[in-house]
Amino acid sequence: MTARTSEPTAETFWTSPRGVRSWLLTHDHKRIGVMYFFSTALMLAIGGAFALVLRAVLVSPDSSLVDASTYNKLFTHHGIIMVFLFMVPAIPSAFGNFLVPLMIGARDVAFPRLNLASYYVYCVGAIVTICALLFGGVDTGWTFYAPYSTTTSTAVTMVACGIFIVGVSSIMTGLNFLVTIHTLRAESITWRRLPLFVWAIYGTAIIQVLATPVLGLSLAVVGIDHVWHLGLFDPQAGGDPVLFQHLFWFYSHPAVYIMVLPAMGAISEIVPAAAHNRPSSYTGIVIATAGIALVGFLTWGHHMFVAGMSTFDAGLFGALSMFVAVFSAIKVFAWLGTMWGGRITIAAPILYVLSFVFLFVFGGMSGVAVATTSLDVHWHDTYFVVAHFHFIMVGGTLTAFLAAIHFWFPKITGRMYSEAWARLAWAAVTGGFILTFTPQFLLGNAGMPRRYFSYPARFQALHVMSTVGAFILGAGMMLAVGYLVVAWIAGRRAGDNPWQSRGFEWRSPSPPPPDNYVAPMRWDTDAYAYDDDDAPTATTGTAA
Amino acid sequence: MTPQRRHAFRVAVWLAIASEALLFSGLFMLYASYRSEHSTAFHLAAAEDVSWIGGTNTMILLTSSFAMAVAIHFARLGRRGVARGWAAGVIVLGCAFLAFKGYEWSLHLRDGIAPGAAGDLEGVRGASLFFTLYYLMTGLHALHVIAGMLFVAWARHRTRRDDDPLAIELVGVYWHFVDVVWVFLWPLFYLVT
Amino acid sequence: MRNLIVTFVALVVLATASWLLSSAGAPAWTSLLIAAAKALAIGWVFMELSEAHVVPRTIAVVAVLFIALLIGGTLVDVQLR
Amino acid sequence: MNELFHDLLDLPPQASSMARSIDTLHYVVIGTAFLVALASFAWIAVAMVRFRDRGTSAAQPARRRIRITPRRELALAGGTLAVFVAFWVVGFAQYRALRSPPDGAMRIYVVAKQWMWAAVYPDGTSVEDDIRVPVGEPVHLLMTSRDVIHSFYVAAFRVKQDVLPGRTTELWFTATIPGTYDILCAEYCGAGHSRMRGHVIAMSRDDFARWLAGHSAPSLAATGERVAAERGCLRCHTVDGTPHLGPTWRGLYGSTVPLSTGDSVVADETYLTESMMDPSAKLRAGFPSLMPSYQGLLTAPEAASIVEYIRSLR
Ligand code: HEA
Ligand code: HEA
Ligand code: HEC
Ligand code: CUA
Ligand SMILES: [Cu+2]
Repeated sequence: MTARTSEPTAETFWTSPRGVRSWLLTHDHKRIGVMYFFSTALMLAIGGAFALVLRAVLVSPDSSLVDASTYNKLFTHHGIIMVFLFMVPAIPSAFGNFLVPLMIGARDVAFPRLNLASYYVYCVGAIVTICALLFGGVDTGWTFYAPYSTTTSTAVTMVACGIFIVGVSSIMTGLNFLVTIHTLRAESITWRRLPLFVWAIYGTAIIQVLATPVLGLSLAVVGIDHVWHLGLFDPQAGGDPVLFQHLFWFYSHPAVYIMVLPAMGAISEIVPAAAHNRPSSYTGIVIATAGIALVGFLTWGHHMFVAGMSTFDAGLFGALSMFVAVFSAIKVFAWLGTMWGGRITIAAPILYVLSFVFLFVFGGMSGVAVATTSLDVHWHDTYFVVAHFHFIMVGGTLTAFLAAIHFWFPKITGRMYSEAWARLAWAAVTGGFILTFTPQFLLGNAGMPRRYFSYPARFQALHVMSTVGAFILGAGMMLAVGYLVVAWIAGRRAGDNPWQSRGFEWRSPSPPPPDNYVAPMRWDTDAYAYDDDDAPTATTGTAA
Repeated sequence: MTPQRRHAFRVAVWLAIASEALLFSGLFMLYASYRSEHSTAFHLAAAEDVSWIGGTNTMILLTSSFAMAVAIHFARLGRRGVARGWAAGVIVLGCAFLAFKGYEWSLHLRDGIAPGAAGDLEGVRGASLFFTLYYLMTGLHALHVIAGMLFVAWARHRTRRDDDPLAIELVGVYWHFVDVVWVFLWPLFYLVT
Repeated sequence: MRNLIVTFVALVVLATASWLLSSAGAPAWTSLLIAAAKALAIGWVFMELSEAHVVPRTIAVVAVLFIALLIGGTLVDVQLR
Repeated sequence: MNELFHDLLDLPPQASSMARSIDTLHYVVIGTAFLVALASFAWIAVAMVRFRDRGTSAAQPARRRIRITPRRELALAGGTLAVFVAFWVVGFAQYRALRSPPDGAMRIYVVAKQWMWAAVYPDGTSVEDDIRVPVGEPVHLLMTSRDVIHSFYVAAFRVKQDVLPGRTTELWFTATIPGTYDILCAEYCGAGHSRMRGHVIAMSRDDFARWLAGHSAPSLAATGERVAAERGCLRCHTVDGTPHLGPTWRGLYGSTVPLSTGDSVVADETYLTESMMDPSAKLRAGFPSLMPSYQGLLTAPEAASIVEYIRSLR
């Protein structure tokens, strides 16, 4: 390996400037990204702990571990924490912040102060949301359906406030990225050479800016109604509960693409880098990203096939869901094409990619299955849907998040983790996952509704399998936390570009200095220039 | 400031406005749906709103938008004193708008028309929805008027030491947006009797 | 400056027309149509979309489309069920 | 084939007329999903073996690049879309069938509340949690809720429909195999959600007729006649065909009613119920908006009984 290893004494963003204050008041996108990373990871741990309690309760058809209303609060907070506090911000705000400026040749984002503000707004929102637990929590499900949500006696208003605040932070982040990508690209990084991860963040940001306000509004309305009993969704006053569902899903369907687009972006970077091969269809992936971001707004009604929606709308939203699904397929085909014929580095990131593709394709196809109107009549609000979205969000996005951690760990810390432990954790996570959620598809087929604290005894065997799987999955995750922390403190130096990637972000030292580059940069080869790469040499820090 | 940086600010403000517009759109959606479900009630209820106040407020906001545009015009010509004068006009008109709005709310409250309550129309199904939406939408709009006035005041203050018209221009775009929202609220709440 | 004055006068005329029409009992869509015209005038002249870069213009158009989408998609449901 | 997949996928019995065809689509869709996922997995796994980085070894296969040209891209996307659209076409046809109760189906009024299911038969029999139906006969449920949203779900019939307060939603099925099937509430409705269970008991026609006869109560229509008189409906409505302050009820059911907007609707159960709960929503042409709303004044069974009464006036 000929990569130049930065001198251990060189200044990195970690140590320069020093001091707690310099971190808390930093404008450096890398530090903000790191702070986001730790905060969202903490949320993953809390949400995961809730999940494990859920699974423990579900071992028996009538558990005595907790009572029904506690159980209802547990899955509500599990869903809220995982979606709003972990997954929506995790990849865009943590990895997006760290990588986007590096990938477009900028020194920082367009509005660094806004960036820091968005982090603190996020923290406030997260604290409010979590503190609501001290006031009894909420038991509405993460979907807040009226009129239950406006009449239950739990802390709806407080949680609605918390999520509203987190939403503001999400809008700030999205706005910042859009402006950054539009105005701060290095001159030679044209739209056609923009790394695919940046495209993914771009698409995500569009959704964040345009859909989040509608979520904010619907939660605000429920929060207000809960306090003052305005009857906005109360049939007694002429209100219509189905309208709340329209409002909620107008955000929350696009939101699922907020949760998956950045994950797809990470995969689109890791695959070419690990396979040392040019993407088989850069344009295809870009078009598919835009397609998902825009057409994704047209399908919200597929959550309401049995909600009392008109048959016409059901057909329309069903058809549009089929249409948007094709864009995801285009990406999968592009990744598969890229894997063929390269020179693949077999290591933790690509193993996660392997799991990701399998789980995402099946999870996505189960989405197509529930989008098939007549089938959804049977599956709606059963464990089949639970399995569908965990396949995509855990099997897809969380797996991609882990792939991203393992791929960019050396970039961020300058160190390398133990490959052997990483493979063990990968096996536990993937195996545990499959054992957890495959039985849930069958439970759904058999007719087990979701959000059930107690259930008919015939479902027990599958539930037990699922619980065993969840604990294996949890153990795998803890293991990953363990060796990553060790590697961060005492891992071997990784060099500037251990994967010999041609990606733009690898062309500055790892970890990067506070201003991202040590010398002026030229970007004369693109981010996927592997064509002539049969004896790869590092391309680090091409000084002009 | 580089042209690129100016462009960045303009894009940011437009994105913020798009986001705000979608915030309002949720309420517009509820209005449209409930109006189609309770068209008679909405007709009757709209007659309760004080039409001269609605009309006056429309004229006030249209005028304030004009004043804003003129202020920007002079700021660009470098005549900062004149610009500050027109910007002050914007703020005064904003206050007048809020005063009328507050007066109308107080009239309503006196008549027992409150969020979730329909006064004389209590028996008419759907009327209370109209008034709930009336308060939510005009209330949210009033918050935006207040925010807009603060922005204008800030930009006006800036022109004292800074001859760059960018701040006042951006604030102006926001102010016009607030006006546009009212342009739609007016027919929906006052004219569809 | 002339543009601004002309636009302002047009806005006032439109508003008055809208008010007169509605007191004469014209159907609701007339006043909404006029509102749309006013919004267009404000956007084009006062908000300077006429001179803006494509990016702000695109943002404005996309926002309007999405609002129409939310209202349209729901209204279709409400009317047809 | 059906047996095999049915057991493999852990599906409940196919106890309604629609279940079999829905399951067939289910097999095709899930089968496709599984094959596609497996193929993608296999593709990557093979690539990882064949093209793994062999370091300095000369055995490294030559670099090759698959380029997905726009033409190939279109073909792939088009092919995928065609498969998905096929799912949609079949699925939506079934969905429409699921949503169109056949004429002459036996009607049962269902009222959901936290946390139980109640039902009334047209002849006045009322039951809680256990709803009996005859095998082989289409059954049409007219459902409403007294509090929050619930969902009526019978897995063995592959039917589900949310039950909303202030509105009537419908669902129908024809049971094909006698037996007892769970009704599980499938929309989250609070602490008792998971215990909001009932049963549909499908019985042979004879058994059903015998059971029903054993429960003589005043018929729903008779109750409706009494309720209508008590609540003062008859001050404005007649039952002899002459209009009064309001339209007559004779011959109303099933007729096409002209509305003040110029549209018209068929006076079915949902329309009649809506007319009681929200009379101004759809005004009959030629009548003033005079009728008060009975939302909250008439209970759901009372409203159902009046509907049955109006229906009997044909
Ligand atoms: C990241 C999150 C995420 C993502 C990406 C998706 C993606 C999709 N989802 Fe999912 N969904 C959720 C999260 C997500 N979903 C959640 C959280 C819920 C439940 C909410 C709640 O009620 O609590 C839900 C619920 C949900 C429902 C409602 C179910 C119900 O409640 O009854 C539906 C219905 O249509 C649906 C559909 C889809 C579709 C069509 C896609 C598509 O975008 C998928 C596209 C992907 C593919 C299709 C895979 C790639 C395909 C190939 C490689 C195919 C090649 C094929 C051939 C050649 C034939 N989803
Ligand atoms: C992004 C989203 C996300 C993620 C990642 C997960 C992850 C998991 N979920 Fe969740 N889930 C949802 C989103 C998510 N879920 C949503 C939206 C709902 C619907 C809620 C509703 O109905 O309203 C739901 C509902 C839901 C249910 C259904 C409840 C019901 O309907 O009754 C179940 C049941 O099994 C479940 C299980 C799990 C499990 C076992 C995991 C596992 O994958 C979790 C694995 C993770 C861990 C175990 C954490 C790892 C631990 C550490 C890293 C600890 C280390 C800590 C320190 C060192 C401090 N989830
Ligand atoms: C004060 C008079 C009045 C009373 C009392 C009244 N109605 Fe009506 N009803 C009307 C009028 C007027 C109409 C026609 C206008 C409309 O569609 O609302 C009408 C319409 C209806 C319709 C729709 C019929 C159609 O042809 O469109 C139904 C059903 C109905 N009423 C049922 C009832 C029931 C049930 C009650 C008692 C519980 C009741 N009404 C009490 C005045 C009354
Ligand atoms: Cu009733 Cu859930
Ligand atoms: Cu969706």
